Amino acid sequence: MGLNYLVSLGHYVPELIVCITMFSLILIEAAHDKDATSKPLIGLTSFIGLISAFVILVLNLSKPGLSIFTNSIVIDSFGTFAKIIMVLGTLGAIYIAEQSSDIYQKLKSEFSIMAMGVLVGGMLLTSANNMLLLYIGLETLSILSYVMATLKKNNERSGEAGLKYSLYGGISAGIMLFGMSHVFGVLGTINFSEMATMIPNLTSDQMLILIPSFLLFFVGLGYKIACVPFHMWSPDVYEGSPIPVTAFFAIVPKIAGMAVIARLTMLLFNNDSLLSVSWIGALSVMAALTMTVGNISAIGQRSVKRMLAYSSIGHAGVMLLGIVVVSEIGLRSLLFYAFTYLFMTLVAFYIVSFVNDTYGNDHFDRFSGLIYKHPIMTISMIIVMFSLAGIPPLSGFVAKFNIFSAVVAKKYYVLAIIAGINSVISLYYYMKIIRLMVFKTSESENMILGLTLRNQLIIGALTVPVVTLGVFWEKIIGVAEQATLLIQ
Amino acid sequence: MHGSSHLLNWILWMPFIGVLGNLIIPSKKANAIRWWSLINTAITFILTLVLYKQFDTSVAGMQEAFNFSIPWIKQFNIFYTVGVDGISLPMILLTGLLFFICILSSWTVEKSVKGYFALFLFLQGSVMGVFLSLDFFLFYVFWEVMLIPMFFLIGIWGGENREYAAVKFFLYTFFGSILMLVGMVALYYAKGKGVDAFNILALSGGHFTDLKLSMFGTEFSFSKLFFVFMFIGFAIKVPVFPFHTWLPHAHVQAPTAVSVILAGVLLKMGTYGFLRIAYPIFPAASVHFADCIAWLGLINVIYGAFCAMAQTDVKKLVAYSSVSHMGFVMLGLAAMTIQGMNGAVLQMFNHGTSTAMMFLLIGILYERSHHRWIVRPDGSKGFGGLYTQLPKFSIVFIIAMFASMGLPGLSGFISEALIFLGIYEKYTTITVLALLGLLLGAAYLLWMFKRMFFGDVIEECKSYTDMNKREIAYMLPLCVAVIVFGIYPSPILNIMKASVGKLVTLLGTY
Amino acid sequence: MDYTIWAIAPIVLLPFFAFVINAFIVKKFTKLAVTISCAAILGSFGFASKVFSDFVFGKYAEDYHIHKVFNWFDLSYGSQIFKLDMGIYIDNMTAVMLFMVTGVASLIHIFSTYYMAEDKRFGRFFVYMSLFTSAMLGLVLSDNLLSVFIFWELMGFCSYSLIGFYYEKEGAGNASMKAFMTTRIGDVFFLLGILAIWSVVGNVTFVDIYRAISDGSFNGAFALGIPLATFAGFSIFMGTIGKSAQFPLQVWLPDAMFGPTPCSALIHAATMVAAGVYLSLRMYPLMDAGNLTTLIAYIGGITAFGAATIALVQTDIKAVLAYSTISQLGYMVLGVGVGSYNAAFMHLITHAVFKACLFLSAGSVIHSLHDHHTHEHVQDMPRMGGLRKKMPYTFWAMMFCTLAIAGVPFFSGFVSKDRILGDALIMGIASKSYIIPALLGFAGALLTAFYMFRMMFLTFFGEPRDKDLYDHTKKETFSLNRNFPLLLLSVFTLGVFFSGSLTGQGFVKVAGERYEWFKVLITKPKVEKFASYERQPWGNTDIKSNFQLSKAEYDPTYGLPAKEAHHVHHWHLVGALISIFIAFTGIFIAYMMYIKKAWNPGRWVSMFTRWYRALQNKYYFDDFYIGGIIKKGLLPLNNLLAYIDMGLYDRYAVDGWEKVNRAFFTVAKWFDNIVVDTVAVDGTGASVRLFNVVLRMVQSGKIQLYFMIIVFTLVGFIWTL
Amino acid sequence: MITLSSYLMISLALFLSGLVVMISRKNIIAILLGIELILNAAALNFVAYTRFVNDNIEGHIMSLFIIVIAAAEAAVGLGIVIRFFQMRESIHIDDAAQLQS
Repeated sequence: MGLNYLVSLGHYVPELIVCITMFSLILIEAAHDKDATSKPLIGLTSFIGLISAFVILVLNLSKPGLSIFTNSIVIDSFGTFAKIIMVLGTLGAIYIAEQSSDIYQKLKSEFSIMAMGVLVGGMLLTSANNMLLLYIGLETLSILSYVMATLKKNNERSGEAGLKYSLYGGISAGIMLFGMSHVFGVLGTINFSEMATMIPNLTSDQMLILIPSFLLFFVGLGYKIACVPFHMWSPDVYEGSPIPVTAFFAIVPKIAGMAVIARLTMLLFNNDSLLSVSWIGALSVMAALTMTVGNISAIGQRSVKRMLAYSSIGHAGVMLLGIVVVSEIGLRSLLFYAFTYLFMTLVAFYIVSFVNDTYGNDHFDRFSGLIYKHPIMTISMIIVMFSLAGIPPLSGFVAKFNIFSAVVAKKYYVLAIIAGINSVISLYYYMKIIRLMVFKTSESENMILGLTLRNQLIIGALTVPVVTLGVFWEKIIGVAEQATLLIQ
Repeated sequence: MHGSSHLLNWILWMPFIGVLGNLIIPSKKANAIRWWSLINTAITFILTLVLYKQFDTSVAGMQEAFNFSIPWIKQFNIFYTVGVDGISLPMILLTGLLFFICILSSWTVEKSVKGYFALFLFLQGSVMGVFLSLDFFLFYVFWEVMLIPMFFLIGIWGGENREYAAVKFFLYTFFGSILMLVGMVALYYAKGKGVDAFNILALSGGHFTDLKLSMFGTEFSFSKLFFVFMFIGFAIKVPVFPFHTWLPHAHVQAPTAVSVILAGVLLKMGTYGFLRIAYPIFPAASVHFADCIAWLGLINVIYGAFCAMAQTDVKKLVAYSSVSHMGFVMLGLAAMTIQGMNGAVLQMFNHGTSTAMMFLLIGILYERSHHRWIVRPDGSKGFGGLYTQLPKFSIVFIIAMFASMGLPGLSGFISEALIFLGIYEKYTTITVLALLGLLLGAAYLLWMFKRMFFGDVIEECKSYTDMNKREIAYMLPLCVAVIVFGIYPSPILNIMKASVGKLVTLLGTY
Repeated sequence: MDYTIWAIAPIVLLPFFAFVINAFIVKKFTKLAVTISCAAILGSFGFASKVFSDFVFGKYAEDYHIHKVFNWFDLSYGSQIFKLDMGIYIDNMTAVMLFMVTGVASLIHIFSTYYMAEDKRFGRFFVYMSLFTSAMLGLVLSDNLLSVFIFWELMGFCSYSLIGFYYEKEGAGNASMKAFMTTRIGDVFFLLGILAIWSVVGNVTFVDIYRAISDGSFNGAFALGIPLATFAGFSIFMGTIGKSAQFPLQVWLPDAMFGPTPCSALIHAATMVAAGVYLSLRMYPLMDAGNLTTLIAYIGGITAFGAATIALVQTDIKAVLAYSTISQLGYMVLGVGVGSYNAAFMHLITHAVFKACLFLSAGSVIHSLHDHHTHEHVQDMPRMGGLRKKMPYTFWAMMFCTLAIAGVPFFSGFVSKDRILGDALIMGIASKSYIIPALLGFAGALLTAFYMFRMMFLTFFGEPRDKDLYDHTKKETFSLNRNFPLLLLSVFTLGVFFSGSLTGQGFVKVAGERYEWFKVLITKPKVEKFASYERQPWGNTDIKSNFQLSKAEYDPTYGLPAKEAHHVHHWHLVGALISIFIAFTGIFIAYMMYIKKAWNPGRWVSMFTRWYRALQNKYYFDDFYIGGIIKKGLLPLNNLLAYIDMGLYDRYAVDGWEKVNRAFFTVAKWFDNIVVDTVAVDGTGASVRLFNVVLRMVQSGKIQLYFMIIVFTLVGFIWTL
Repeated sequence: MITLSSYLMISLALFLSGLVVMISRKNIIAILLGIELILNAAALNFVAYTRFVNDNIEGHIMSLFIIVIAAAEAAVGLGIVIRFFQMRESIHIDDAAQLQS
């Protein structure tokens, strides 16, 4: 049974810090409305808040897990690791937003505020142990995301993205709730740990209702991680949203969704009941589909951002494989994957953001001949692209290798091969950017705007983990290995 | 396993030191970059010779004296393990030699000198890594890393259609290696995740012969299934028909030195993979699929030769001839006899030298002519009377050509003869048909030679100058190698025979 | 006899080192290179003479031989043994061959210093010649088939280089390639034969093959369903067919005259083509065991006759000689086929001598005839005539050789050819299947006498037909390097050097039995003697033969019972008489046609127009091979395969997935525009929804479609439960 | 007699009509209403299950939260629709199809 509220709060510091940061940001923004002086202050505040959350999370990493708030929230190292990734992702996204001109200057503080909100939602989602908190977390995440998608005011595409996102989110949440209601009806509880004790011994009648219900339940989660066939919104939304928002979407909600699916799967479906088999079966089919559809769709794209959106769908499929195997290795691989994916995505979107700022769009052609203009940036981009495709010795490869090993350990060879072939397909479109950047000559003389030394350094610094994690990954995989779930 | 000698480490990392040096030298100082690269490859080559000197030919298998192993990733029991045996040493020597020569031949590269040489040395390091690794994971990493410099070298410094060729090469190989990756991980678990689960030597020896696995309700033999995976991975590199179509593109589009490396070293990585990984780890499956390998080898020989004969681009012709010649290696591998296997390894080495010569010569010619048509698309002659115009060049070309078609006294013959001796008893029909490849091999080369070198000097060729001192300097070692190993192959055969014999003995028990 | 390897190795090493040294110095020190080459071959000749005299005059033992081996490389590991030994093997046949090859090659070298002196690649010619000679000597000394093959191929390379010596000419390229490729067909078979033998014997030394034949290892061994002895024997005989230009691979030899004439002399006489016959003689026991003799006899007969017919219509002096070479080689092969082992080898030697002389003489003629308009040497017989007066030495040398080749008694050609024909006749009498080869042989002899004298008459007799050319030709004065080789060779066309009797069969003895050395020393290998043979290691010390030596004796009865011997004797006599008659008939016809001009050859031509045309086109072999097989078969096949490879396989099967993907997108777009926009918007019927399922992957941008997909997925999932 | 199944039937009907509304109506406001219907179906289920099967408070709490969050979502949704209307001067759903591949 959980701890009482005050004691619980002591274990809930990172979330609280983020909440406080968000409120402070609101206050600062309110106090300095339409005043440029707010910008550094806002940046500083978010930075401090996130870093302190990060530090506390890192410190918590080695602590034993426990459930708080009357067993409705679970604090364990798995969740903490996921939260670390999300915090870092938010930090990166906020930094990109600061630099990008895709978001109006006035709205940058709003971006930070809402990113904090989404982060809180994501953190809640990650550690939710009952359906209510899961729902609340998901909606916190979603509702703020809708707004973030429309952050580019007066832009039709941005508006449309928000509209689509909100409508799609609405229907998925509704379907999920409908599924939840039946789960609640059958099992009589909304608490996952309590459900876990019941699931191995269900009657067949109960099973008959529960299987569809959990499927309905999955819709809400599947939509969040954009897994096929609930991915339809994501390319449109990613394309319509401003680039920092897209980068943010590609990391935080996705990882939160992954974490919660992983938690649910490990908790509820780590047994041999028909329900678990159906869930795992459905999940593996979706994983395979997600990879394939994501990667194949990415090929034909003109916009790099949209390509990255599809590729993130593909990566979601690969990450799902880490869940499908329902094992410690799977979780470890998932976390490692997410961790490397964070850096790769940030660098990629960061660079795309600069290109977009300079040329007004991010079509592939805009990347031609960049190597001759901005070698450091281009080399970073090349490294990231190869890493995303999974070429050794880069971290993307190691991540994929981990997932592979988890899949092969379970003897799911077919899934492994599908993942492998997808890796080849993904290489094709990642290579397209590299080809343009390196083999082609530039169509214009314009240099990329805003690539100050500091930004180049940031890009370089973000690329360093992409390389080093590919060679010296022992430590990180060790940490990921330690990151276990409290209850399984 | 922790050996005391760092020689292999030096051989492996020296090229990467070269890369760092090249990155530090400012790109304006092109000559400094060239010289630095040359010195670097020279040191590497000398180190390989030192290795050859210290190598104990009586030992079968890995030479403990050179082994070096430290843990890399504890969770997976991945080690950084390097070692050398009689199968890898010829390849290491070849790599050392060819890269040195290629740096010399790349002296005339003017486009982004710094990037070119850095990538080139990077390529050397990764190729060395493939030949030296004893840890499967390490092997895989180097196997894949090698693609990156190749991709850029073909893509940036290549011919007109370079982009397509580079992409094709990359994707093709990547596809194959993904299958290999799956096999590698499966082996890791089949071996029980222990400290030796990625160690190629520990995996070798047929531990997985009786392992079964079931999928879709059917039982598969573990070793057969994953042998096929490995086979495809390596076959793409060799390249074995029907996975060969990347090769003509890549060869033709690549700059000279890269073609040389591609044909001379990289193709051998495929067959080396068979000898190092597929055969020792799955001996039973190898024996089971020997027929298949032999037939594919035969198709390679014949098909490559037929296609070569139809080419009007001389580089493409030589590229297809590589397909044909690697078919002989596959035949030797399929033989699984001591003659055949030794012949195959020797052929790997010899083809490395002779094809390297061919590509270097075509490169030399290309620098003068800027085209490679034997017959232009409009039907006119691309070259004519080169014998008269370029006498030195022609003589070297004759040596290379006849070595390539297996003239006795030059290196190709012994290996081909050994392969045939090895394969005849088991596959008489295949031998008879493969001999046809020998015939066709002479036909397309001589036909090409006739069209390009005989007759009157055509107007266009009159301005060509003969080989200069630098070009002679780098052709000379290869000429010597081709002739010396044609007459006296023992220096190479002696280092390999114990290791090859051990492998054959292993295969013989299945 | 105590032999160290230093008494033998120089025979092959001297020319080889000459080649190596000359290859480097030839550019700057042409004269020196030439000297080195000639000195080397003469030195080689010296060593060979020593061996020859030891064998011929010393021991007189038919079975004596020297066999020394050394290990080339050894791949053995554990229980698996693989060793490759190389070695030298000298028996009587080798000794004779060595003497002949070095001798003839020396003279050709000397002649070349005259013939090639003005050539701009004077030195390089000698580089190739040295290599060529050393390769041939290596072949002769080889103790096993693999090293025979090695030198065999090296000669192929040399002939390629020499035939393509005038590489400025387009034709030279064609001819050299043709020569190499045609012989390569045979070579590939030869290699196959080696492999087949290896699979049974585990080795390819001659002695081990003989042993295997004698102990029956070949019995019951099969390759591709054919008895292995037949398979291997045939494959090796294919090597002979290629190298010795037998039907149907004879096409390359006539073209080989694109090379300088001395090189033709070397190829046609002492080296290349001799190697093929030499090989089939060495492997005679195998071919016998494989029941191939009939086939061989047919091939020989057909070649001997067919080539002779083509020679009838040639107008180029070298072409006549080239076809005569093919024809004479046919006789040798016929000899092998009819078991006339000794005579076949003798014909190889005698032919080498007179054919070398003929080519050198022809070279002498051609070199003298210089067309001042085209600045080329003249080879066309219609432009010659009456040259007897201008070049008397050459004329007489050539006359002797022509008499020899035509089979006139007292000359070497008669001795050897007559024996072959005599044996063929006996075989024909004994077995019907040999009748045709025997008849072809006799018919060919008639034609030989005719066309050789036709050549002589057209060249040296009558009135000069090209007056201008004739007038510009200098009168021949005796010069050492031009005439000495010719005259020396022509002396050796006398039969007495080879046989003590006129006919070679023991009739009309002109000298004592001790002149029958050839017949005594050269006998069919007695394979049963090798049953217990052990090989000896390489070393500087001498190794005695492990056979009991007994001095060979001349046995006029051939070791046959008296009655059979009489029978043989009888038919030999008949054969000899027929041969003599035929030879003189041929000469007479030629005389009537070209000297007396009583019979008009033109009438004969018009009578047999079609045949004439066929002969002029060499029975359309070239057209069939090049125009038919290569141009219509091989090249289209190549192009087709190359097209399939890149045009179809690579484009569609390999690159195709990308196109499929693109096509998928196109279809999806079309689907979106047509089906969704026009149908789904108007009515949301169930059928449309069904279609929309197909659009799972279609990003139409229409949010409601996305909703539908969720619903359908769910329905689908639940349905599958 | 109102049983559990009556509630479940009604909620299923609500759910399905919500789905149909969302799929077939072209008016964005109507689609938002469809979402509300679905949410209400879920909320109704929770209450019914609590009432008839599980005698605890969790279901009621769930429904309350659903209502609250539905309100929040509707607010944001309408806000976005207004923004959309401002730009497009239409609330026809097919006008929101600019973003496509």
